[in-house]
Amino acid sequence: APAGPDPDAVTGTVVVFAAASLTEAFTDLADEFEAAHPGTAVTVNLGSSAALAQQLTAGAPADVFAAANEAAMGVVSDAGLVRGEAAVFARNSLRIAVPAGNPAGVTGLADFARRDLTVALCAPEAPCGMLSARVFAYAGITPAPDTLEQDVKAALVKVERDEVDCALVYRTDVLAAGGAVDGIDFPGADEAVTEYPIATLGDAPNPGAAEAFLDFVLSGTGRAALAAAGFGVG
Amino acid sequence: MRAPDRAGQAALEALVLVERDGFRLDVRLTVPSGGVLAVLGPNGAGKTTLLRALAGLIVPNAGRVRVGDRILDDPAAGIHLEPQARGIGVVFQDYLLFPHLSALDNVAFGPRAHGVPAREARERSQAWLTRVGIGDRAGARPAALSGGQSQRAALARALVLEPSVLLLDEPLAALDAATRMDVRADLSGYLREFGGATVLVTHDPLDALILADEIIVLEAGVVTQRGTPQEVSRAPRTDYVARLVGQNLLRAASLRGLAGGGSALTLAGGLEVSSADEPSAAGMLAPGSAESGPGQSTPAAVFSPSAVFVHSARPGAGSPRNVWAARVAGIEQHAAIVRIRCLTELGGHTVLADVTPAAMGELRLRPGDQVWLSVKAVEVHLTAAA
Amino acid sequence: MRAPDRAGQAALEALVLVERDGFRLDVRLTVPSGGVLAVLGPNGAGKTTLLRALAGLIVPNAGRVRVGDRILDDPAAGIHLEPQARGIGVVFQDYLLFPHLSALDNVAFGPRAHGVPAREARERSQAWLTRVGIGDRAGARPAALSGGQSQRAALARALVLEPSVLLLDEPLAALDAATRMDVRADLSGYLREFGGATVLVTHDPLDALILADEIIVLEAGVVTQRGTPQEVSRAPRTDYVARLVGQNLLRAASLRGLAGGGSALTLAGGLEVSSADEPSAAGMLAPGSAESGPGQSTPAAVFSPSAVFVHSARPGAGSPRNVWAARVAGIEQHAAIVRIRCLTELGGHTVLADVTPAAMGELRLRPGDQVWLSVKAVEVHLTAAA
Amino acid sequence: MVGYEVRADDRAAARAAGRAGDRRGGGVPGALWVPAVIAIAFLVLPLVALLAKAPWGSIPEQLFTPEVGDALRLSLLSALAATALCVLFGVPLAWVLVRSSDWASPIFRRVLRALVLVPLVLPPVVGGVALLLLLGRRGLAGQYLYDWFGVSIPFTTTAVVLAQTFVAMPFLVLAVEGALRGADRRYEDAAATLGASRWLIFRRVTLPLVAPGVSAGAVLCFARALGEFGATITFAGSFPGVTQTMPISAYLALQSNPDGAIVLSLLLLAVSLVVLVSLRDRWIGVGT
Amino acid sequence: MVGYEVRADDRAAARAAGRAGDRRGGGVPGALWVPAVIAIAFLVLPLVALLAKAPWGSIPEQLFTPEVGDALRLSLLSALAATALCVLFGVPLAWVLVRSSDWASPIFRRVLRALVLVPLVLPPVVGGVALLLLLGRRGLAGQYLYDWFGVSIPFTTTAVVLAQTFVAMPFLVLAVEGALRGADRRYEDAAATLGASRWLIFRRVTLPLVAPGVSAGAVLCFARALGEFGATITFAGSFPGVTQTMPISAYLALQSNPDGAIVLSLLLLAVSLVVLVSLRDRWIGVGT
Ligand SMILES: Nc1ncnc2c1ncn2[C@@H]1O[C@H](COP(=O)(O)OP(=O)(O)OP(=O)(O)O)[C@@H](O)[C@H]1O
Ligand SMILES: Nc1ncnc2c1ncn2[C@@H]1O[C@H](COP(=O)(O)OP(=O)(O)OP(=O)(O)O)[C@@H](O)[C@H]1O
Ligand code: MOO
Ligand SMILES: [Mg+2]
Ligand SMILES: [Mg+2]
Repeated sequence: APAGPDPDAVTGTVVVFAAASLTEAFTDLADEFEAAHPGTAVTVNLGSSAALAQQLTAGAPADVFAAANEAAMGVVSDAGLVRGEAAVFARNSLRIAVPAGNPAGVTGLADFARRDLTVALCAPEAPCGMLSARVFAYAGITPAPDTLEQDVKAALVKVERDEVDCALVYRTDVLAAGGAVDGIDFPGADEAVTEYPIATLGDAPNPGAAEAFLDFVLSGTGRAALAAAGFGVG
Repeated sequence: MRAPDRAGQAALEALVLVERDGFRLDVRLTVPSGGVLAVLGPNGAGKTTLLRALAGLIVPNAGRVRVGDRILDDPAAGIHLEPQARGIGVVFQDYLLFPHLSALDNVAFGPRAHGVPAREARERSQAWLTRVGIGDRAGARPAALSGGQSQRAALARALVLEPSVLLLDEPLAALDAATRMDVRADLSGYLREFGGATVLVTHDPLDALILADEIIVLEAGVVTQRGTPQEVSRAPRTDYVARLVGQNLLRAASLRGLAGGGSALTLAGGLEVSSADEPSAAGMLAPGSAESGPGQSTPAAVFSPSAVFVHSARPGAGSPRNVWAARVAGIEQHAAIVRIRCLTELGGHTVLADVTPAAMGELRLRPGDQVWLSVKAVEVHLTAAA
Repeated sequence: MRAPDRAGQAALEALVLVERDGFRLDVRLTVPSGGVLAVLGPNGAGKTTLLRALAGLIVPNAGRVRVGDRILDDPAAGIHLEPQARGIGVVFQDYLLFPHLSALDNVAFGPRAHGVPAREARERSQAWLTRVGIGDRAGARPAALSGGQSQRAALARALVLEPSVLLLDEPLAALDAATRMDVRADLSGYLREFGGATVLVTHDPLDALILADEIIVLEAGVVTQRGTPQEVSRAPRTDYVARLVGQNLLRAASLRGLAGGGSALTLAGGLEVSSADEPSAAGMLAPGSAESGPGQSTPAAVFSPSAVFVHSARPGAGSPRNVWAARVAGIEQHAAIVRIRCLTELGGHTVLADVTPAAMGELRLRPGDQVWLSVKAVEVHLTAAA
Repeated sequence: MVGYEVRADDRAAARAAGRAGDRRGGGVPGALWVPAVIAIAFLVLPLVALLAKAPWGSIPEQLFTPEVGDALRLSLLSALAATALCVLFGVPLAWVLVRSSDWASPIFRRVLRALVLVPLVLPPVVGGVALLLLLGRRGLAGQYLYDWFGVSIPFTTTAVVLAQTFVAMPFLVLAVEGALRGADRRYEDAAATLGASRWLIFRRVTLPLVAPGVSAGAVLCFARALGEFGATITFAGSFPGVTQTMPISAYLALQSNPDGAIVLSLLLLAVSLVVLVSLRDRWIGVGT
Repeated sequence: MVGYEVRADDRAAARAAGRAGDRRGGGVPGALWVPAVIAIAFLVLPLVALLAKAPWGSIPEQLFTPEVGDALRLSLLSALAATALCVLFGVPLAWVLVRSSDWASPIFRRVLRALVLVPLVLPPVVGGVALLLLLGRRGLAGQYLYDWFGVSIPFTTTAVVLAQTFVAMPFLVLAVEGALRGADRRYEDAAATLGASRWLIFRRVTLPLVAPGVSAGAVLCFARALGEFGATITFAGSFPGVTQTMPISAYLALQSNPDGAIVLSLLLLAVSLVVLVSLRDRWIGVGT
């Protein structure tokens, strides 16, 4: 059995389960945390939020869980695995992604209803799909998608390869894709925002370090790193 | 290494009943120590099935297999010894040398399986390979051995274990004619030295005649004849055996004694055959008797094709009491003789006649020609056919 | 479909050179229309390779194959006709009946491939199956056919196409002894009716003697002897042939004529053999000549084992001019005779002698015993051995 | 002297052998049962775990929806079509692979075979990307299809079938290759001497001889195509009724309704096992 | 009676001698080249597209990082370990499957074989879920492992190996099953009459006879294990150096750097092909 929590001793390994969309931000954060706390090592397990939640409920030994939506965090906290309350540490909102140069001349959300365009959306089961549905409801548009992707990245790949004329993805993804994808803002994007909750886990093998990592993410350094990746913070 | 007192304990006694898919095998056999029993029979008669049962590779439905005083199979008593525990050596029809092992390792397989240390097993195996004349091929894989060499290796593999019983399934069938003569002679030598009981399956009568002390003839799963090679070749009980040993066999519808001695047989179609034997000779079932009930025996005449004279015109009265009109059905040219296949006009019985090429030249026979056949009564023997 | 004027054009003439893996086949052969050439030879001599080359399944390295006036192979001229276009029928060693087709469909395969309508192909095939005696087994799959039936089906499959050349690879090897006799007789009948050229591969001399007009003996890829069956069996040129036809063959170191006629051979070790033949007989290479250069010929004595008399004491002076001291090396009991294998004291030459069982009973010989062998000079023939 | 004592366990072994008939020298040795049973357990227990966690109460409502019906139909049809394509193109490929030994260098064959294994090693998602790069609207070949004929393959059922064919093809090729290698070529020689053209020989002799291998390969293909997910969703996308196969449905359900995903997977499994077990006998021949 | 397999050296001899040599009645008929070439194109062109789009300039910096080295090492080691497990457990399973015909009903065998196919049909992600449900800390079996021995399998390299074993096992079993079915059982009979125990027969006779089948199955296993993604990421997670195999790295790279993902996949491919092509000859035997 693990030793009792000792808030002063921040050493050892911190196991962080993080949504795949946090890949770069958390890789940077982990390095900085290790630099700030010599003697610690952060291992990040990346995957889709739902899969991570599944792993945690199956008893995965983790210290911190950073999810891409409340639903996934809900699954874990409903299972009684979260220590204390989950805190929101980042926000993300949607943007229209078009292939570089916007060959189809997409201008706004209304183009998603055009039958002559090839349109990709996230599947309604995926977090970004739920968000998209809210956006379209708000705008009063019925989209005509050609494919319902399993996650944002799948949709983004198709934009990068110019297989679809437009897709609705997270702002952070547009940023990460660099020059391969152009982003187009649309009005009402801020009405549908997904919040990234983070929490330490009740079964955390290294509760002290877990707390320290969570604090670090919420700290100024953490927020700066997240903002650099395109997340909304604050 | 040679068991000092194997005599007596190696005798094989078996009654084997196997039934499957409508095929029924029912054989009783006994082989004394040092004896060689040949099992002769046409394709599909059950020869291999019999050997597999003796080797323990088939569990018989009923019967009893005994070697010396050990019971190997007794289905009624729930006894079945695994092949591993029987001490029976088998040389399979196509040798079944392990393709991934050298000749030496093939022979050493058995001793190794019996826990003999590797070094000793290899020495012993090398000695046996040398003994069967392929000591220099010890390192070769079976694929690199000729047919005759494979046969010898398989023999060595079986003999190195000094089994009390040796089963050989057509050991010569895959060899070419010249190799075959050599191997047959060698095999004859090994079997004479081998102290255990041997069962030799073959469908070549020559093998049986040269190698065996006793023959059983298996047809469609049952023994139709048993006896020494001489007995079987002299008094074939079935058409199969008669053809095999090159005798004429004519079954009679009736048999009666003649006043002046000898007997007369009447065949289907009214053909009359006279023999110098007394009628009682046909009742003597002793040596050539079959398993099948005595009710199935038919008196029959046996005579050699060389005892048949062929005439292109009806011969005048003379010593041969048998003179039959016949028609030539086929002519086979052999090296030293010509064999003529004739059909008698009465009853259409097949009679083979051997004549010299010189005689053939005079007769100028062609298929379909009319001929007369004569056989001296003293050349015609009576027997009990199945 | 029957070629109307096959006579003359069907003659097969071939010179085949195949080289591979250190094995070299070099054969010249000619078969007239209606003729049957038997190719006799030990395992691995190249018999199957020869047939495969004739059938077009192997491209020869050099040579020439002609059927009638069609050139089938001429590597020098870049000519090679595909097997499909050769009009050569093949009966393979293990038949190679298509396992997924009935006997009828196997036979009908060829006609169908030649564009004959299904109905007609089946009728023609049924007729051939009936002709070879298995009309009632038309619907059976090869697995359900016995060895003899398979052989007949394979024959029908080749013959239904009325080929101008028929190649048979050991057509009787897989049959049991009794079936074999029947099939051999039937085959002899078909071959007589068949108007084309036939090449028959076998390693059974009896097949060759009964079925063939001419024999070539193939050993290690080269022809060591050719001639009619009678010539080959009378004057074997190699030990292989001598063993096969059951003759003694003794090679001489020197040969000289005798004053009173006849000749004397001196063998290695000083053994002297007298023959009534004139020395010139050994030079006559005509009928039994081999391909190999004349320089390889050796004068030799040939005589039958039955011409050898065996004495347990030195015989007195008499007519046999050949009297040799020898030692018994082996004894084989055959049906009607006993074959004794002797080694002469001079030179250790092997001499086989056949005696009757009765004579054997008097001699009471055992291996190792000293004997004297006598052969009349008139029974000893001269020949040119390879 | 090698001894042949009657051992104590002889009788036990004898009784175990029991009924009459062929008994093979190579009966299953006890030592092999242990790993075999472990292997079976390892393959079966995860399935048991799935079944144990399945929400049996809500199954009817999960299953009897038009969406599930669509996905199931699409999965079965596309897997069958992919299997057919694999057979149609894979059998000739296997044949060339085996028979190229007659004229090609060993290197040629080794490289060819290695290339056949590519779809097996490539992570399916990457395989899908590769297909996009080739056949997509801006793909190496796809751009011409699109520019000249207005044909775009991604996001169509055709794309699903192609993705499944791509990942399943190696199974067919390798199974048929093995069968061809084991077949006795002398039957083909015999057919040639009977005047059959190469094509006729292939159809009427070679193909029937390797039929069991083709069937076994087709079964593997079908199973693999049915379970395909990564290449399909990447190359074909996922639209209900057009490109959303059962594995994609199940994966999507996993994000919002994990129990539903399990139910869908079990359905897929049940259907495919029924298909495989029932086809087997007629397909692969008796005794297989 | 003598088989006429065309052997490698035979062909060399034929070529040396000019055009002479065995020509088989079943040469490749022209009609078969068309589908064969299409099949090859279909398998190879996507790869060409990948290569064409690969960012060749940035490859060195993408590849020569410690993370890629770790992932590659982990992939190769875990795939090898999984292959070893498949052989260790799958060969006995195949054996029981084939030999059960001696005593078990045909139904038993058909069900057993169907179960062996399960991991093939199950979408890999669902397979991973099933493994979690079985071996997770709260899993059907895993809870006891954890409570009694403190052992937790998921998220360890062991879990990677198990996930790969689960998806790869069917390949080995089916390949070995085919080989066993084709092997001549009379060699086992011969060994039995020589006194060999069943276990000795298995080791020294049966196994050497089916070695080519085992090798072929092992190659398939290795390839499949190397490409495994869904079951691994679900059951084992993706910890760099511990559970993050190449396919997972490639998938994660796809999030931020799609070109990098392609490079990683090509590296995986190149390494595995080198392994397969170089092992092939010693492994599978000459002439295969
Ligand atoms: N495994 C088997 N299952 C069913 N029937 C069989 C089996 N093996 C052989 N038989 C049948 O049993 C009978 C006897 O076959 P067996 O092999 O013993 O004959 P044989 O005398 O050895 O023939 P051959 O001379 O051809 O070797 C045949 O009718 C054969 O079809
Ligand atoms: N495919 C092959 N590759 C290499 N060598 C071969 C091949 N087939 C046969 N040989 C060799 O060619 C020689 C002649 O073989 P072939 O089969 O023609 O002999 P055969 O006279 O038919 O023998 P058998 O009486 O055993 O049928 C043998 O030395 C054999 O080993
Ligand atoms: O994992 Mo997410 O679920 O990256 O969108
Ligand atoms: Mg047999
Ligand atoms: Mg041959």
